[in-house]
Amino acid sequence: MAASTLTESEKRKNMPLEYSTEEGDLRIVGFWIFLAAELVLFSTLFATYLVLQSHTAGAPTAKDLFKINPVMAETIVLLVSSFTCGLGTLELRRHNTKGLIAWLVVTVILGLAFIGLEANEFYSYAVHEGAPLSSSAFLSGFFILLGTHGAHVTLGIFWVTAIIIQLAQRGITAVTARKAFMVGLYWHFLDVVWIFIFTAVYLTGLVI
Amino acid sequence: MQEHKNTAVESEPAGFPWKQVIGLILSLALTFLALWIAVGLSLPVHVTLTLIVGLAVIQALIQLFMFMHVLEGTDTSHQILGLIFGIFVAFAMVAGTLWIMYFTL
Amino acid sequence: MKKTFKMKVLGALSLLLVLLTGCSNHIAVLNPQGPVAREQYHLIVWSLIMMSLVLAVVLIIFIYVLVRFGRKNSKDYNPNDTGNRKLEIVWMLIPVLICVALAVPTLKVLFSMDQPPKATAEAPRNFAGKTLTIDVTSVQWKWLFRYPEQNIETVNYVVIPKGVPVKFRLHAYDAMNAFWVPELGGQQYTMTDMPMQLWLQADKPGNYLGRSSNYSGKGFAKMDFHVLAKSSNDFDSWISDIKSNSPALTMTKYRELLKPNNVKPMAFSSYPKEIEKNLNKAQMEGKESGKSDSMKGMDMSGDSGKGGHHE
Amino acid sequence: MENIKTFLSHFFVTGDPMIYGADASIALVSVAIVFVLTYFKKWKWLWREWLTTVDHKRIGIMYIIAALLMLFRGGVDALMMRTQLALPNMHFLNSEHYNQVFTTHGTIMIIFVAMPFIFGLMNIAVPLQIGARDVAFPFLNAVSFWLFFFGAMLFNLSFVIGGSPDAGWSSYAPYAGAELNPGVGQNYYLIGVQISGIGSLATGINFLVTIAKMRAPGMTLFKMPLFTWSILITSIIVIFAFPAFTVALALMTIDRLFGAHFFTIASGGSPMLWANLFWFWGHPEVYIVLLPVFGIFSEVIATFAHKALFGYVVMIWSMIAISVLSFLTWLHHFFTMGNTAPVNAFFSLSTMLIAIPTGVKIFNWLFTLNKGRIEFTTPMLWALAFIPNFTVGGVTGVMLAMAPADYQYHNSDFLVAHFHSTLIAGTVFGVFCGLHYWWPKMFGYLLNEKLGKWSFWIFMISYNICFMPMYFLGLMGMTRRMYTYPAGLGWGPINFIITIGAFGMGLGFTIMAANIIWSAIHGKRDTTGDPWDGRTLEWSTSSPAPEYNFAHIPVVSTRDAFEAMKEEERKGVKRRQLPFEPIHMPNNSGIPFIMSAFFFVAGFGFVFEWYWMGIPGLIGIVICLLARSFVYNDHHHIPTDEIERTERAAGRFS
Ligand code: HEA
Ligand code: HEA
Ligand code: CUA
Ligand SMILES: [Cu+2]
Repeated sequence: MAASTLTESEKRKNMPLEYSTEEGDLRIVGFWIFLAAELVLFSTLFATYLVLQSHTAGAPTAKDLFKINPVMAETIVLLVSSFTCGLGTLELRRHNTKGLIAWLVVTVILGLAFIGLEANEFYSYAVHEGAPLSSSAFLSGFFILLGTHGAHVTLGIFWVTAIIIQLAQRGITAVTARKAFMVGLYWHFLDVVWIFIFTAVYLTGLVI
Repeated sequence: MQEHKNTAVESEPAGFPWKQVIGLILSLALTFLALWIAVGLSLPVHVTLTLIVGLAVIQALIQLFMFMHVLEGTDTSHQILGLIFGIFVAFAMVAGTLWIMYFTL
Repeated sequence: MKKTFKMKVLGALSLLLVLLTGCSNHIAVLNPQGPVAREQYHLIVWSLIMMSLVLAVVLIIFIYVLVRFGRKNSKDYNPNDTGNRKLEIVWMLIPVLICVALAVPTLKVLFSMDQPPKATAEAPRNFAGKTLTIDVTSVQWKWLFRYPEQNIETVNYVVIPKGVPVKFRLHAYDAMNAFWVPELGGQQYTMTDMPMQLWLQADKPGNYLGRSSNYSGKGFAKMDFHVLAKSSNDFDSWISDIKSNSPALTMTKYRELLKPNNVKPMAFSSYPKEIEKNLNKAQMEGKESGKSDSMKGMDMSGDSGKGGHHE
Repeated sequence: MENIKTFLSHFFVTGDPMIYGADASIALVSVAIVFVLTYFKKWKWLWREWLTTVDHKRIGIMYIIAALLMLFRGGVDALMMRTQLALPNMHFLNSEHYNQVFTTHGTIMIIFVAMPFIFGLMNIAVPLQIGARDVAFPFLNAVSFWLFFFGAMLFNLSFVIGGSPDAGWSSYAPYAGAELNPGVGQNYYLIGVQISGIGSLATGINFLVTIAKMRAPGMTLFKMPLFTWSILITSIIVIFAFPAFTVALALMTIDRLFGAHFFTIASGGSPMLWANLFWFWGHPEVYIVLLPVFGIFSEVIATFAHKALFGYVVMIWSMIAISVLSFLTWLHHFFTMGNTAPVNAFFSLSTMLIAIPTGVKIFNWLFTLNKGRIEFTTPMLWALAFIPNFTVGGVTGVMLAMAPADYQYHNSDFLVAHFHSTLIAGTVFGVFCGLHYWWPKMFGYLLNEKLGKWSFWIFMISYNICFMPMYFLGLMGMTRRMYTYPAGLGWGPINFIITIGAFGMGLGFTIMAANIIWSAIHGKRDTTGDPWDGRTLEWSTSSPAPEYNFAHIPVVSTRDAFEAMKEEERKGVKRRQLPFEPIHMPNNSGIPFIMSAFFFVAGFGFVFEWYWMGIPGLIGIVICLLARSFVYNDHHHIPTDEIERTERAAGRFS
């Protein structure tokens, strides 16, 4: 940590493109810190959910609602999208604009599929099973925890799209490389959050 | 701006993306393993919970190291210390809240 | 400069003296009237002594350095005096010791609060077990007291026998409040999702002022009540007096009590049993869309023993 | 017609002369501002130089102006409360009004005074102290400021439109929920605070990265000035505490607007969960507003004792310890919510532990003074007064930390006295100290010392008159948030003394305001850039600092870098005059202002549940974000001849 800026700027010269400018370097660090803050944000939602999990107030419970197949579908789609996004970063490192754009497009499509599946799941709970967010504390916790994650994914889709456009316009430059790298971090982070949702919400919901 | 020698970062070789593929396979495998432990086996509840939470943590580490390049940067201590503090606070939040809210009367 | 600081210290001290002597009987917390309050009082006095010590040390060093080094041309000016491991360890260790000195009695009192205080009087004839249980419900902005064993109900005042540990079971109908009778002991919240208990006991007959200490809206400031401690005989005759002279609490009257307002003290010779069933849960009419099994893993029944706070 | 009339009488708060007064004064002030700006043709200037600026020094100044205005509003609230409580059974404010006033007082003082004041000072000083040209993300910095500003405006609007929140600054469920508290007041609280909270989180990230990555060459972590250290640590607390608050506020908003059941009485909601989440942020928050002033005091005490800080390294480690511990004590705010004894025991002990690192700091300050050459300037007076006065607040905090004793103090005026002793003797003394200290760096002239000392003495003595008796009031059984109390309990005389003290503080503050105005006209110019014989780099550049801060980035080799440079100069080492190079600076941008204005519009819409207004507001925000994403040339270069001209004008180039 004690490195001075002079040596940092020297270090930068040997780094991948996204780190090559001071601005890029700063932003990537800043983004990591942002993700650490998001970690606390989601942990608050998890704590809330876990406290309210049993407060079902006579409305349907986790056991009543959750079905394993759609959940596995969502999980696999998201895991694969994290993989394709990782391939995008790889192409970025190889300075292959076309490859990067292609993988990002695949990622967006998988993201949309995930959102579609989740929306379908929400719809079936809220409408078919008659268990919307206002029916109990448990359902409030469920919809808001998953909804926050879903909203993040949705935002991520917009963001990736904006970056795809910029990559198409400008190719891989220090700035677009940084943006593509950062959106990749974001996407993988959402995957991590989902893993914990899968575990703490669905699997425990099925067990307990 | 074509060639960049990476010294601080492991270089990304041309050819088959082994690292990414292994990451994917591992995460899928762990997911199904967790599912099997939770639904397929009928272990005592606290054992199940410990196991599946452990698996989730491993998966998170896979994402972090295989996809997120957490060990990269001009000075990686920033993001690593940041993450460690974040994990500490997140843990205080979840464990503390559960402790408080489940032990009251 | 230095004079003003000294004056300030003197002024504060004399103010303290005036306050302590002038109205000590008004300082409810320092005037404990029961074993629970007394235990807390001892803890408070102990902490006051320790804290005065800390403050005195800080003030003495403070005044010393200002007097000594506040002059234009002090000879002992030494810009190289920028650290001293030994000293720093000293002022790390002494606070540690003070914290230990505070923590030990704190934990002792804390864990003892879980037990009922020792009864100091003969149990009145009318109830067994030498303790009395009273259900307290806070309603915006009044206090309902229900005697499950005596089957009477009072509003905004409560009568207890002196020398007998009283278990107050705390409930809330709507907002969160806190039940506080400083002369008898510290407070506890009343909450809708969580019944709790508070043990209190009065040594002597007397009239102790209690109030809600947690803000709950418009009428909060006037949400006070009186605790009347009576000797066993007086307590018994008070019960029979209520039984024979007060009206019964009807469901209609009860619903009226649940409306948010301030009311005068009241007493009722009996209450409808159905009130008891819903004691531990919120009863917001028309707002509840189903029954809640509340927090799993917690015993919410209020008097089943295990895991209680003020057991 | 009738409909419109009822709508308007609900929309505008009516029926209270005080509020009509506020309406009228807001209208008058607005008209006056518009008139002045138009008359002097200043609109363009305002937009170009201030509303779109990304310069950390200007943003800092705007933060401080806003904080001072909010302090005035919060102070007027305080005086209104104190007037009502001066005597038993007063009829100055009714219950509803009093409840709104303490809620807005507490919220404004913590969120819209203490935080922005500190953010302002750190914006001014941190980049200068580390020898940087700006913060890491200047654009984001502007976004933070405008989010704070519009959040505060939204919150303050509640006073005249729709009604103020009245559930206290801690806003406990279920009272703050829709069941018991319908109406828009609470929505204002939730959304106004949320908007400014997002800005705070961004500020935390911004300063963490700035300090971590942008220090001048040679300035290793353990050569940083202590104020910078305190901001580094504060930033970490901000980053990790605010997300919990963001969530808590959002959940309660969802409860109120969309019928969820997080904190409700019905359907399994848990009001206690609110307390838990709120204090998870709320406790770290008090250190967010305290650690920076620890930093300020460290700078000021070292400067005016003319000695390097005693125990520099320990000072830092104690702050780090405080930051870790601050996340482990939150339950001490609800010891009396029926936790089991082990839970209370844990949090009792973790809270007491904080006394140890804090004590270490107190003694290190005292020993910095020891063997020093103490100079009693106005900033130094504030710093000195902090030591004994804050210790009182701190040790009463330790008393509160003893759980079974807290059963007797909780929510009483003893608690109110404790937190004013820490917030005023700590935070307020600290920001006043910093204000006087860095004022010349901000504006190029000094505040008048005589007026400064008068305001100090009056404020400090009145503070003691106001808050020392309040401890006794608490022990006498008076609780907080009571709009009135009966006679005959012995509370009357003490309350009266307290009120006198409160007005005394108002007088002290008024003198300070007068000082600012007087000094703007007559104040002594600071031509050297180093009016106090400072020790850190901010004093090495001119006052006020040029846009680019330093013509040459300084190279650092020791702690107290500027002191060392001066020492070398005294020894006759001559500095080479290096040639100037063009400086790379960020462009101004209107997006932060516009985007935050959209936040305001969206927030206002959601307060009234007018989705036709809220949703377009949100879309506006997204459009601003996208627009920003497509901006590519956001930097410009300052050419060398311009630098040369600026430096020559400041007398630093010949
Ligand atoms: C800047 C703000 C600030 C600061 C610095 C503090 C500092 C501390 N506070 Fe305070 N506190 C508040 C602001 C602050 N507080 C607010 C706003 C509330 C109420 C909110 C509300 O309900 O609305 C509150 C409430 C509050 C409570 C809850 C009480 C209740 O609701 O019943 C408690 C309980 O433990 C507490 C404890 C402490 C402690 C132990 C410290 C410690 O950090 C103090 C440490 C300092 C010292 C101890 C002095 C110096 C040390 C020495 C000289 C060494 C030797 C000393 C010893 C060994 C004792 N505070
Ligand atoms: C940084 C935080 C901060 C600051 C600086 C203050 C400053 C003051 N506070 Fe504040 N206070 C809080 C934070 C703060 N407070 C909080 C968090 C609460 C809890 C709220 C809640 O319960 O939800 C609270 C609650 C609170 C109460 C308790 C209300 C109740 O529970 O019933 C009281 C009562 O006396 C009070 C008084 C004061 C006074 C007299 C000042 C004085 O220091 C103010 C001095 C400043 C001025 C007076 C400036 C104005 C100047 C003028 C108007 C000039 C003109 C005037 C004259 C010439 C006389 N405060
Ligand atoms: Cu915790 Cu009920
Ligand atoms: Cu606290």
